[in-house]
Amino acid sequence: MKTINRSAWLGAGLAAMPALALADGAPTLVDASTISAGDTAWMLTATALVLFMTIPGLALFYGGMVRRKNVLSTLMQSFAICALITVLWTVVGYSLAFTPGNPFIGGFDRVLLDGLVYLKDDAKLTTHPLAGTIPESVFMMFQMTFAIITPALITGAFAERMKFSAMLVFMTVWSLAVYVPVAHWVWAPGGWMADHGVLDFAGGTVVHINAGVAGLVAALVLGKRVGYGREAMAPHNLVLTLIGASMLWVGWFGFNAGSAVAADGRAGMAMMITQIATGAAALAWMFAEWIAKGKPSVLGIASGAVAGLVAITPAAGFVDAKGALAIGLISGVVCYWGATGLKHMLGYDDSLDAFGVHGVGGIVGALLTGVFAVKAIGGVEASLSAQALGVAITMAYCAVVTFVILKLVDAVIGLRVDEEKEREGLDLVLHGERVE
Amino acid sequence: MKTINRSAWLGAGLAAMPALALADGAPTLVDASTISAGDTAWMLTATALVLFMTIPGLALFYGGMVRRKNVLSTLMQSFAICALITVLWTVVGYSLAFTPGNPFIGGFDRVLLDGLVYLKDDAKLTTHPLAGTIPESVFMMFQMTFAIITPALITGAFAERMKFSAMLVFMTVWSLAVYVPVAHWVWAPGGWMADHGVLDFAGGTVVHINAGVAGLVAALVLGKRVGYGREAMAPHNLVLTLIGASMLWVGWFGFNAGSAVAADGRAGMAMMITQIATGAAALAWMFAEWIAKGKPSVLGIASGAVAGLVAITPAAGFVDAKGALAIGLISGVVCYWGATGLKHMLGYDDSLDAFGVHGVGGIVGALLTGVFAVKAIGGVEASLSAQALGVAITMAYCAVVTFVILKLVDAVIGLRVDEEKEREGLDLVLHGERVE
Amino acid sequence: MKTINRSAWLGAGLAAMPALALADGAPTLVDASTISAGDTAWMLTATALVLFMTIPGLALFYGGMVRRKNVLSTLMQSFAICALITVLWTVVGYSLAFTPGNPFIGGFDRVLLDGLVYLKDDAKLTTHPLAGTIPESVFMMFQMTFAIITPALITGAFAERMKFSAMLVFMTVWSLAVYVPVAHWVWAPGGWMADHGVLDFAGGTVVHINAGVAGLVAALVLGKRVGYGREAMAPHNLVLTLIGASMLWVGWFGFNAGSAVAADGRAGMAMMITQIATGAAALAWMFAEWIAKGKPSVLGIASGAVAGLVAITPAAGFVDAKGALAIGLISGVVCYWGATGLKHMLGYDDSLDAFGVHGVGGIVGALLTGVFAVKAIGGVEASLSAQALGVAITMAYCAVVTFVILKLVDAVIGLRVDEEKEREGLDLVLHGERVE
Amino acid sequence: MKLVSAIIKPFKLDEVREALSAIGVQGITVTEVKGFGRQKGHTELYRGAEYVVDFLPKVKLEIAIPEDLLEVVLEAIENAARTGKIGDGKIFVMDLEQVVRIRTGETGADAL
Amino acid sequence: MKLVSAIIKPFKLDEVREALSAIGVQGITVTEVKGFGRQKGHTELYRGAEYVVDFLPKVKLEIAIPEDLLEVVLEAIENAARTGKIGDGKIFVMDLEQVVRIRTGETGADAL
Amino acid sequence: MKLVSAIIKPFKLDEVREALSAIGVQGITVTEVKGFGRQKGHTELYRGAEYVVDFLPKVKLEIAIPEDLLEVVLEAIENAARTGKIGDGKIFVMDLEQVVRIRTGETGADAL
Ligand SMILES: Nc1ncnc2c1ncn2[C@@H]1O[C@H](COP(=O)(O)OP(=O)(O)O)[C@@H](O)[C@H]1O
Ligand SMILES: Nc1ncnc2c1ncn2[C@@H]1O[C@H](COP(=O)(O)OP(=O)(O)O)[C@@H](O)[C@H]1O
Ligand SMILES: Nc1ncnc2c1ncn2[C@@H]1O[C@H](COP(=O)(O)OP(=O)(O)O)[C@@H](O)[C@H]1O
Repeated sequence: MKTINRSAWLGAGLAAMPALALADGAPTLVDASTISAGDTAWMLTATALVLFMTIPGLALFYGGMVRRKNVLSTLMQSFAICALITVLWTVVGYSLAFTPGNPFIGGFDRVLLDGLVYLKDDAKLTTHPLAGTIPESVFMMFQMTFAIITPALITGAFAERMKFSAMLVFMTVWSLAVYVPVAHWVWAPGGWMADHGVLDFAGGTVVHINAGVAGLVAALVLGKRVGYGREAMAPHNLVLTLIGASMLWVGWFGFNAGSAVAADGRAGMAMMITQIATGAAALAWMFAEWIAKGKPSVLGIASGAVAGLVAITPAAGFVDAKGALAIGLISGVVCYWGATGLKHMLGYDDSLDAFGVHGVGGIVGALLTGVFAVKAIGGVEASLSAQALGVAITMAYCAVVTFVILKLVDAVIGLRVDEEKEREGLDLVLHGERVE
Repeated sequence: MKTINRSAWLGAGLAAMPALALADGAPTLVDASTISAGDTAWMLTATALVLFMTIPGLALFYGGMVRRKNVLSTLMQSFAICALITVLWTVVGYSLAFTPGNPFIGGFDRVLLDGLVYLKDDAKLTTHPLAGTIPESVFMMFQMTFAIITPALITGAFAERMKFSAMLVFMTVWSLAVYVPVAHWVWAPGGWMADHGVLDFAGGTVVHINAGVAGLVAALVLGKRVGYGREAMAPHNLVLTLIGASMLWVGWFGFNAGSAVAADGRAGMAMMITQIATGAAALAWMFAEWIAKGKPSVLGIASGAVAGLVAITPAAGFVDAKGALAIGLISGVVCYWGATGLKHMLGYDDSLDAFGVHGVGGIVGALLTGVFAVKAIGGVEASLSAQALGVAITMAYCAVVTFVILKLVDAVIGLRVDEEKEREGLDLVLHGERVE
Repeated sequence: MKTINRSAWLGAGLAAMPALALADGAPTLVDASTISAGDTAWMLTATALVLFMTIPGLALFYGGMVRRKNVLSTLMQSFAICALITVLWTVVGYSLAFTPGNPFIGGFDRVLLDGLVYLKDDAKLTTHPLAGTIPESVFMMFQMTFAIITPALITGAFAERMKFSAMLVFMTVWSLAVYVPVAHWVWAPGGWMADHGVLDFAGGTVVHINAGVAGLVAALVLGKRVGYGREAMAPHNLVLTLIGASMLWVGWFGFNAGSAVAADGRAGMAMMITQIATGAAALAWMFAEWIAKGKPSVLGIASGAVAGLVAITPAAGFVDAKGALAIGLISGVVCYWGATGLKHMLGYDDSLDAFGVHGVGGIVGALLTGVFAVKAIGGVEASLSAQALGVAITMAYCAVVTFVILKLVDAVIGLRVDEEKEREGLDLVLHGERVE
Repeated sequence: MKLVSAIIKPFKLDEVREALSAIGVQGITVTEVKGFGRQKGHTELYRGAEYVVDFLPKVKLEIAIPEDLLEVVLEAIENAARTGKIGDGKIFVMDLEQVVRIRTGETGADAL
Repeated sequence: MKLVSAIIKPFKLDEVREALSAIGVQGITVTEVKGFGRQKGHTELYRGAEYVVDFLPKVKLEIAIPEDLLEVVLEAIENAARTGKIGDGKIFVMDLEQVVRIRTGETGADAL
Repeated sequence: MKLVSAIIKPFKLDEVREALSAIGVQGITVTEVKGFGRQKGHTELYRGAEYVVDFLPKVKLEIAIPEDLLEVVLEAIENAARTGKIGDGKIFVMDLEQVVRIRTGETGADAL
């Protein structure tokens, strides 16, 4: 389903949607018998898995990497974003992203989820044209979990220094001004990037490049943490980080195999491909670091696994086992460089490597999808130049709009806590709490 | 399925049970072909999710809120209850709750699960009339996870001071004398509350009001912790609490969407409604606290999410997105008051707010179900007075019986550890262990 | 499916594989319509659950039991094994275990997963004869998660003293030289143990006895930890252990109910049986310790639960509720003795009781399967002597080969870190990291 | 000036601090310590391995005071920290030659 | 010999250590402590229960030095630890009768 | 009376405690500290950022004793704590003016 190429997703849809294929891409009311219990069972599960990736998965992954005095505030960001985007997506986000409008943005048909119905007595309910065998409620929810994790990923870039209030305002605007339109261009029937042949199975571009680039811009706009480069800022508890990475790994089965929007052979392939790339990337980062620095680290192997998960995301429905191995090995090594060499070379303080892992991994994955996609598996032709175009446009749009939003928020309420508060730690200063 | 109104659950059942609708409500032996693999897949998953809510979800949610010296004993309560109720439910609980008996209590047909069968060679197995498309084993297990979490919720009220032995005895008796009959009245075909039109989709009354009220009574009977109000009793590690809250959130999809007992449009709606109310409640508590106390806290937003989950539980199959938003916002604010204003006003030491969150949230949710239920969605009419009746009867029965059991246990083996042991901490004193 | 007796798994397969039953046991290309969405939904979920058992489940279960200075290195072992076996299984493990070869080892047909396909445009994909209603990709992945957890279990035996490099080399060889062949003998169509009537539903022999015995041999070959018996080596954080045990419990539903390879009555029974045995074993260990030592411990009840999970694994598809209760109670008490009395009697330092719990529990479960199996449920006759034979052969083969591998690795790169490094802690010494 | 170092039971910290405050002591430095003494520890048990844990958690208060306050300070601590049970702790008194307040550079009793 | 004990703000530790190192001090023992003093603490809030946390995290440095180094050591600590804001901490000086280096058995100034 | 303060390697704690016990010392107060000294620390590496961690975990024992026990106490500590490798630690001895046992109010050597 998650194919930018329109004919591609229509093709992908054929097996899954016997009963409907609407010209205008709007959800429709159908008979309850249209629904596949098996597909629905899997998509309910996949939705739970992707939510699990953000809370507690990502929250822990990030929370373990900050200093103890900031762990609660870091967890709080993911959790609050989860609540915030839930409401935002319900009120207007889903409608603007996934209902017909123009090629640039969707419409207002589903504001407050109006018209998304389940009618018990009539045995009727609505389905979305991208997922004809499951209830629209489940499709909407699955998409919501993607809308939640994307801003949560950004928080890694500005950890340990941003005001909580500014974060909430920024994310509200960013979600509507960046995430929602890009999701519409790429995934909605009729989105303007949908005819350019870019392949993005499960959100490498919409989720990871978007989040990575926004993180990079945020790291630059906010500036470095007080003491960065001089004081020790070692992760306070990598146990949390490893739990988080493990949950991301397991939850990513929902992310990628769920993007088949059915419990079928495609979902199975996507899960398998995801696992292979992730294992390979984890080993690649580990050995790269072992060779370069003399020791294989826990943070390294965990980061490598996440790098592999990111990089395989756009490719998960298009490549075979060998392609997955290659993408895993390459992304593990390149992201190792992204989070170490590149970052130090350019000197920004992307605290938890939102760009170094998600941005770089997303770019690597998007491009390699163009290289390793197999026509027989995905049912579509891939093109490296189309992939590069998708990456470039997303990066440019995201960078510019993110920059503008941050500058506005800074002008109005200020982005950073002051130095003394930063020293004391955000947990106490912003939330009045402390981990013993 | 979980509708007190009998015609309601029968109605709810129609879509899900084409093959059988037994007058007497007893499980029957059917052909293996009756089983829907899709529904079964989802219910196996939902069962795992609800178990996950208790261990480790609730265990961590509570464990993070106590003082370090009591963290293991707090976790142990949830874990031991899980083991204990598993055996109890197998031996007699399921039979008394879900097989035909009289309007007040079920029968002994399924003692030691006798007659609940899967016969491989004959390709036959039993199903329960409330869930005709899944094996009875799965229905029994799903219900078991509800029977487990309810007593585990109570432990929050008497944390940090109860004897482990007394806790085990109390929970054994309470489960059989309170949980099992209330579940029978409310859910079993033929239960006496089944004709009063009370709606309770997934257990707001049976689980949350029940647990909350029992907790309140326990807090009153046991008395306050030594030093309460004078010494600092700050939560020792809110990281654990936030992990726990996140697991409760994700696991609750099993609780609420699983209560559709099928992978269908109703399950999808229930999941969606749950998510919306939870996001809204988390924000509501957060902003209420921010306004009242100057800071949004991690414990606050996590508590708000749980409050929303509790309040939406009875309503999850009956309301639309706007109703969910309203229930979420209201319950977030009211439970904030329940766990702060109300508690301080009345002065009891409900250590982790079992009543303030689960009791108050359950009551709010039960009543608001009467206000926001939409006939077209749930297929049933709601009535505020019927809801109020259900709440009142449950509260009264639960309070009286809980009180009696506690007094008896106190007389026989004593409820509390002595003061010196309480000071030293239950981990060492009761279990001979310590978190470094 | 997981029945050593060949006719048994063929029988077990009948319900699940209407479309194919191949004489030679090789996967075949079938129409996409052969696939059951319901079964696939469950097996995707079950696979995620079993992966979740290792990361983070087992990692935490073990990580909490070591001293603080070794927690990261302990977690790292499970995580790295997960990545390593993923690649190994992809490259050659799956092929050697599950494709036709000779009775002792499989063939090379699926090297690099060649021939395991999903062809979108043709609407075709491969399935494995042991699981005809789900894609071969899912079957391969489900089996991979078993191949991952087995070596990870072994690490408990040599915790806190083995070199990371030696561990990686050992596990690579062990997986190919022990796990893969034993899995082939026991599970693959045509494996030589397949005709001896040994029952092993979900891997009691292949996974647990194998891992336990390998652990015992490793504990003996590596020797005791520095200071063992003289210095305090108390678990540094049983919160982690209890989280881990809980995740193992929940994830085990995937392990055991997933071994039905379908979302049917058999899966439901397996889940129910698993739960009952686990609850009973947790209580049994707890009360045994309470009586013997005066206090019920958190580590005890958690260990008891794991013991029950291990012991019920081979029996989960063959016994009824009463059998499950019996197996649970017996295994809880016997494993309590295994991890306390037996270990102290023989004096080896099996640090986290890989043998005491998994080895002993696996043996108890395998034998009791012969006692409590019910023909009507499993569709097969059980025999205590056949079970004993399976146990004995696996133990002997595993012990000898493990010993040889360890001695070789020791000769080439050395198994243990030196004493000073062991004192300093493996986190710093091997990985350059530290938990604050 | 004197440096008073008191080892007390942890749960007595608040009371002692208030007692000291009441007699005009303005600064205290507190350390979490483990005490070995006549009061016996406890036994921990992990899978059959018994660990006798001899030490008990205590807190140490260090209080720099002018000489003339010594008697009242000792009395205040004794009264507030005493439970009468074994393990109540000790007070040690040492001579303090010099004190500097870092913020201002003040020295001697002014710096307290 | 003297034993200098300095209570400072935690984030100043590195600077103080470097300053001491620069003047030839070769050994320091550091303890995490909680300080009560003029600098006021903060309030934590958990479900409506307010906890006034009076103490502030500080670190204590203990430095054994030969008598003649005392002045420069005090100066080095003062300069490196001073922010000028309340709560900068104190330095205490005590007489040190004897020092032993465990490894060699050396005693006195040689053992420092 | 004397106050002996010994900084030792953590894994030597049990041995030292037993040695002291053997010569009749009945009470010890132990603190976890970080030591900077000649023994060098280690390097930690997180995503390419190297942190040189100079300090090493040590434990500090404080033991109040009557004057006449000083020699045997020093000897006992030295012998039990010595590994001969760098970083074995130091023993500091200070004069102790007064001791009070809180439980009983006893003072002086009786209070030890
Ligand atoms: N000689 C000593 N030197 C240092 N600390 C001591 C000494 N004796 C006791 N302590 C400290 O005082 C605490 C209480 O002492 P203990 O002998 O248990 O009881 P009591 O204070 O009632 O005599 C000990 O835990 C230890 O921390
Ligand atoms: N009389 C004292 N005895 C022991 N420690 C003290 C004393 N006075 C202050 N301190 C320590 O010094 C720290 C700083 O003191 P404070 O009064 O807050 O500010 P300032 O050093 O600026 O006067 C305190 O937190 C405490 O640890
Ligand atoms: N001058 C000093 N003042 C206070 N503590 C010291 C001093 N010198 C050493 N120490 C403590 O003793 C420990 C061991 O000292 P170090 O110089 O590393 O080795 P050694 O004891 O073998 O000379 C240090 O880590 C530190 O805690």
